[in-house]
Amino acid sequence: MPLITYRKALNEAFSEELTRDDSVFLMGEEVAEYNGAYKVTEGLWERFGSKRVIDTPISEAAFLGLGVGAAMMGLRPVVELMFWSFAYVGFDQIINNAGCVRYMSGGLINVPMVIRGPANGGTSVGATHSHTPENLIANTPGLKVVCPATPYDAKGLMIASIRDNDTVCFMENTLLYGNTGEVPEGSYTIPLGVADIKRLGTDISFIAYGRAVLTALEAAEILQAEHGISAEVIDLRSIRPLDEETLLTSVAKTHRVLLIDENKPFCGVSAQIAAMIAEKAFDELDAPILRVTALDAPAIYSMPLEKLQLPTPERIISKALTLF
Amino acid sequence: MPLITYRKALNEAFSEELTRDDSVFLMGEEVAEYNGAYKVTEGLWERFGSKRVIDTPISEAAFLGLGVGAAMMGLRPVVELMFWSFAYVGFDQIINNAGCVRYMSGGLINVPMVIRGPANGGTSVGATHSHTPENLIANTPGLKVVCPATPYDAKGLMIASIRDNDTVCFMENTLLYGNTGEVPEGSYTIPLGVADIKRLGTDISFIAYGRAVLTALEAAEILQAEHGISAEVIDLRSIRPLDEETLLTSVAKTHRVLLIDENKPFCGVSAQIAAMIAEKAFDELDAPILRVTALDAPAIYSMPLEKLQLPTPERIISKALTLF
Amino acid sequence: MITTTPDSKEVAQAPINLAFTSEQKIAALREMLRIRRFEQQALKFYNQGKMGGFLHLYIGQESVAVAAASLMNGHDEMITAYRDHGHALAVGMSMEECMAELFGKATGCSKGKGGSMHFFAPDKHYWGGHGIVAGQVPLGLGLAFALKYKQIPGCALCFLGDGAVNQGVVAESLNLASLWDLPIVFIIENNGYSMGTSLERSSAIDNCLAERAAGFNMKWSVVNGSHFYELRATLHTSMEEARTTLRPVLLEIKTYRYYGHSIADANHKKYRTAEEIEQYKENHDPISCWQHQLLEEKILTESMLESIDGAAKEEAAASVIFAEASPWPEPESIFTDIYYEVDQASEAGRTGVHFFSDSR
Amino acid sequence: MITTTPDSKEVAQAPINLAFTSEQKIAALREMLRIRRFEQQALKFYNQGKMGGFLHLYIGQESVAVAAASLMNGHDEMITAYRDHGHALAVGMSMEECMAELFGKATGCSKGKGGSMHFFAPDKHYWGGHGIVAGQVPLGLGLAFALKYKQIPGCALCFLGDGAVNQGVVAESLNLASLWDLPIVFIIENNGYSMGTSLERSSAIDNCLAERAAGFNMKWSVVNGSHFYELRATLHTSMEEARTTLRPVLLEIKTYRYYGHSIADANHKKYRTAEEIEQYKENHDPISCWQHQLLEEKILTESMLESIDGAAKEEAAASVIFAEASPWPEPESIFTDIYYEVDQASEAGRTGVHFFSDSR
Ligand SMILES: Cc1ncc(C[n+]2csc(CCOP(=O)(O)OP(=O)(O)O)c2C)c(N)n1
Ligand SMILES: Cc1ncc(C[n+]2csc(CCOP(=O)(O)OP(=O)(O)O)c2C)c(N)n1
Ligand SMILES: [Mg+2]
Ligand SMILES: [Mg+2]
Repeated sequence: MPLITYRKALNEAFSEELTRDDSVFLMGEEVAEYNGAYKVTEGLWERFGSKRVIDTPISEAAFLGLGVGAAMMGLRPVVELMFWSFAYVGFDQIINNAGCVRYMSGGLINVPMVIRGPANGGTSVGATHSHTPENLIANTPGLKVVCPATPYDAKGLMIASIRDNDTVCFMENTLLYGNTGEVPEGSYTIPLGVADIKRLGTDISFIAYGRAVLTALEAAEILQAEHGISAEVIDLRSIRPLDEETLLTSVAKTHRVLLIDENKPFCGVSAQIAAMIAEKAFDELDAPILRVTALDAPAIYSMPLEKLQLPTPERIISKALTLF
Repeated sequence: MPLITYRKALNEAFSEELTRDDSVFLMGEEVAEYNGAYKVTEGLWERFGSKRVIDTPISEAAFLGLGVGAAMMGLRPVVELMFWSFAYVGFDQIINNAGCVRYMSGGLINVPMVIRGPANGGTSVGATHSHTPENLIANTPGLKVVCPATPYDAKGLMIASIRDNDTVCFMENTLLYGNTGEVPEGSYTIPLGVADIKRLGTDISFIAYGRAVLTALEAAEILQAEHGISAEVIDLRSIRPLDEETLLTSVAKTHRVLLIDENKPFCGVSAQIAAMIAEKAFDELDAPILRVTALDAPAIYSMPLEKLQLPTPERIISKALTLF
Repeated sequence: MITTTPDSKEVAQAPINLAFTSEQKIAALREMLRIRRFEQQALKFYNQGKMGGFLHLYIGQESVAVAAASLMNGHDEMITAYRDHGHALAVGMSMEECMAELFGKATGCSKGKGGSMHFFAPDKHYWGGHGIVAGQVPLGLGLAFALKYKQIPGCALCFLGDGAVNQGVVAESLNLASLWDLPIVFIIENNGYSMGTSLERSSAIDNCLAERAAGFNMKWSVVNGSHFYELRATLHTSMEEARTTLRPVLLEIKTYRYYGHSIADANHKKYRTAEEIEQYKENHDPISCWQHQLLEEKILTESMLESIDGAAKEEAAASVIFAEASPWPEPESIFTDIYYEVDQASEAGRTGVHFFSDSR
Repeated sequence: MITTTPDSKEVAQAPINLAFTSEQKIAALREMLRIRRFEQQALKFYNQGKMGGFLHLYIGQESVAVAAASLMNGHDEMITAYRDHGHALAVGMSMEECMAELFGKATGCSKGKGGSMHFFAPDKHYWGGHGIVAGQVPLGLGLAFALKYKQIPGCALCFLGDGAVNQGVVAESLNLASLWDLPIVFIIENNGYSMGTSLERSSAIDNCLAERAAGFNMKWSVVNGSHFYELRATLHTSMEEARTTLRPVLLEIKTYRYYGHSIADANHKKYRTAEEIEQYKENHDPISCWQHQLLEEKILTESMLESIDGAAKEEAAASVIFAEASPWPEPESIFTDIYYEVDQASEAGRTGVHFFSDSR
């Protein structure tokens, strides 16, 4: 299998789907002629033209709403937010229109749209540009949320998201765009709602998604080598729908859980998973449920300090050790 | 003590603070000449005039941002959202400007603003008008969130919020506006971050806030009368800051927890509290941590069905019974 | 305030009005009456506590939706805000499904899930019914975008209120529509108030709201909503412009609502005078004006009018009977119509957990 | 593109320019040079990897911030977007605190917490530095509101880019400013591009962006940013208008940026030609134009220029040394400057849990 970047994997997903289905189009700030602020859409405007790959003014609310309207009519918009942080100027369109119109119409309407872009801290772009709204969005029944960690997952989940008939909020990561991995050529899908066990283990379950999966894997290796503790690393891949079964199975095996995410802690995704486990697997637990999240402060600019804000292998390991 | 409504209690808080401090002003859609869509600001425009009580066009983003700017300059805006649901068109101003500007300026700025209005389901106004964003807002370090359940709490917390030097997002409830309770005349404050034990009990801790407190109290009475189970009912009052100590003390006493909120479940406030307890009071627990939340669907219009969506005493009791 | 001059002769002679057959003219009157009688019934039963939430009546504005619907070509798409009963009936939704929706019944157009603010009929090119002020405007843009994308020779009709114009997303949408040549007619129903706030207190304008379009290089005009011929002529020209040149247009229709903002609005005689309301009813009522016109044209007789109105009243009354007799939605339906894939029980819908509370 | 006609004689004779002393004129030149030299140093060390995130250079636009700052009366308040170094230096922030901020150091103006996009100096009436496009615009409205509320005889200067104009909140703010008579001057720095998108591709306009103000009953005008006298005269008139009549004004300043949108923008010679950039540098560079003017007026000599520029370069170089020598913020500082009450250790700050992660 070719070794390609996360960025390229997404790019392939778009070109597959643009080719396969005329109703798919890409839209967003600088996605076309500029090739995307992070080059995720590189070459697509040249190849598919201005009808299918569309640059927008800086009007997120309007073009997100446009996407919803076009999707109601049966098109399949893939709308880029240059950063998911900018979703907040169009939040109403996402929550109320994409999220509620199906229900309020008694099922007469569906909104087959993908809203995508990076959602991550860690790049010194400051508090307003480093939001991770997966928890805020996944709070809304009607919306789906996907956070891929690897190039392989990114491509397969993106194709599945574009083909999904509901709105999928797809959260990428600028720190992952350059990562490489093996990715099949051509089309394949990874179903939403299926977690992936990225590392088998027996002593503790690390539950993570997005970039935190890689941090968790790193921590797991060290834990094995230095402490002889075998951590299972589960990648949620999709936040909503959520693969609770895989999580519960792992907990039933390891009896110890550490949740790792780059979300802010208060009502973050790991809070939801912790609550779920405390309800559904309580009797399996041999220790408290612990979490390693982004430090609970706005994203700081200063480079060395921002590194401390996101989960690190060290923080994971020291937390994990308290459970034994 | 006079028996007054929750609505009137808030109204008194405003008139106390408008009188006490010239830098306080109220602003929002229909708050002045119309007396407020829910009459919470009744009489204030007449009494304090157009400089202090200000009607706005339907431009939430702009007048929320205006509030932030004015607060940076030392004024103390109390900005009404006719419904908290409408916050989503001004979400960026709340999260990025009110929430982050202090941090990004290295502490040169603070934003002493109150953003207030009702945030509740249960009145058949449909999915887009029934949001409860306390979890979404409290996710942001830099913002505070308050959800009073009683007239007494509403007044004391509102005065404290107006005097607070950070942005407080104050969430009321149209279903509570007409409720009455004893409220002292004149000025008093209830500190943010102090939960209130609304009912003492020994067998199980019910943790709730806002209207769910009243539902929990109802359920507790029935549980006592019909099942001889003594439930302690704790009202968080403020979501952020959070009084973890009172919660943990209660759990250490009862060893059983049921969380009740009208928030949507996925990453809702009760998820955060459950996660906190599963971490910090794990060894005190004799049973799984359970939650009773709004049903996980958009708010439905149909009157009898919407009643089923919010926590009911029946749902609370049947969940509670599974813990014994 | 709008002027009292009657619909001009000229405009009645516009080709689109000449092509308007007597039958169609009567049909337009019938639609307006149906809307009014429907809403009067709704009001009655709302006041009896049979409905929840808000009830925003369209009474006084009926000409606007009816004129627009009378011009839809089978490819055009319509979308509006929460004051949506008139548009719904005008595009052909039945009184029964609409009334049942108000009653929160399973037979309602949205199965009782949407209520008054959320009527939809995609099969009739009607996309709601939206409760967040101006939230529907970029959706309208999306309808126009899809028409152009699919090369369908229609336009989008996107209604909004005078208060809605001050939501930022409207300006964004005007810019996009003009920049991208989208076939859309934005229709401001300027009834003078947004809740209790008069236009002067909500909007800084030079002469009129519609003029803001000029800053976006977009055509605009202002129309008297009581003048049915004028309305139709201007709407027609604008819709044709949108359909054929793909250039958007912004129209401002001067109209008026007789009731409060919603029925819960107990203040509505405080922020405007009783005389103002009476004056409008007397001189500008769109139904009276159109009736008068048709009587003058001798297309309509008093007895025809009576029977049309009688039929509308009966239909409205029957819709209440239908609604009352209809069942409530099943509690299980709380969890349907959220995710398409779940509803279809497709593989995507069956994979992973989609809902995170107990099901009851 | 802007015209090449030089600053007119007339405008140089405007009272505000006649009152502009030779010293002040030289000071204005010095400010522009300081900004340019500061940013050239910043660029150099950004490229060496000493800074994180984005670096949006103001080079090419210096006249705008400097002209505006030269007119501030001690009561006026300024706010801008993320391209904020020029404004910061123009209002009197030191190169050291600004450079240290870019380096992410504790001695930075925001203690290393804000970075390039977030410079603030409330004591100098400077309210940032904001990263969300147009997010600062309603804050500017709030500054003007507070001035009026407190009856302070100043105005707010609210800067935004040409791309920012299409954010809805800008239209909302124009409406509010005009409706409520707020003393604010909105200043569009139209450098022709928002990232890689030219004005034509982002904005549907009739003649210019500023004209959109007309729809809000607001005065507007368009100014050539290379003409310092014209800039000052128009800004002065607008600011006086705002201060004395409380009427807002919208100005559009034609200007240009030499570098990419940010330094990460590797594309910036793709969406515009090298000739376009050169043409501007040759004929419109605001520093050259002003230098030329002052040389002609014989206020400036070549040797003075050399020494001013030399001093600016030295100051910039020294600021780098200061920044490099400064300490990183302490890890503990991650949790300060979030809540005022916590920072003060007030009773409110000590009550309840404010933070929900481990502290490290
Ligand atoms: C974003 C938002 N803000 C406020 C409201 C509350 N609200 C509903 S209708 C309305 C007035 C709208 O007036 P207008 O646009 O003139 O329409 P009309 O009611 O006159 O038809 C307001 C303030 C809302 N639904 N959404
Ligand atoms: C809401 C939002 N959308 C998009 C961006 C990304 N972005 C930052 S600057 C910019 C271009 C702005 O151009 P303009 O307003 O002309 O200002 P200039 O950069 O030319 O000074 C874009 C798209 C952002 N920061 N915020
Ligand atoms: Mg209106
Ligand atoms: Mg620009």
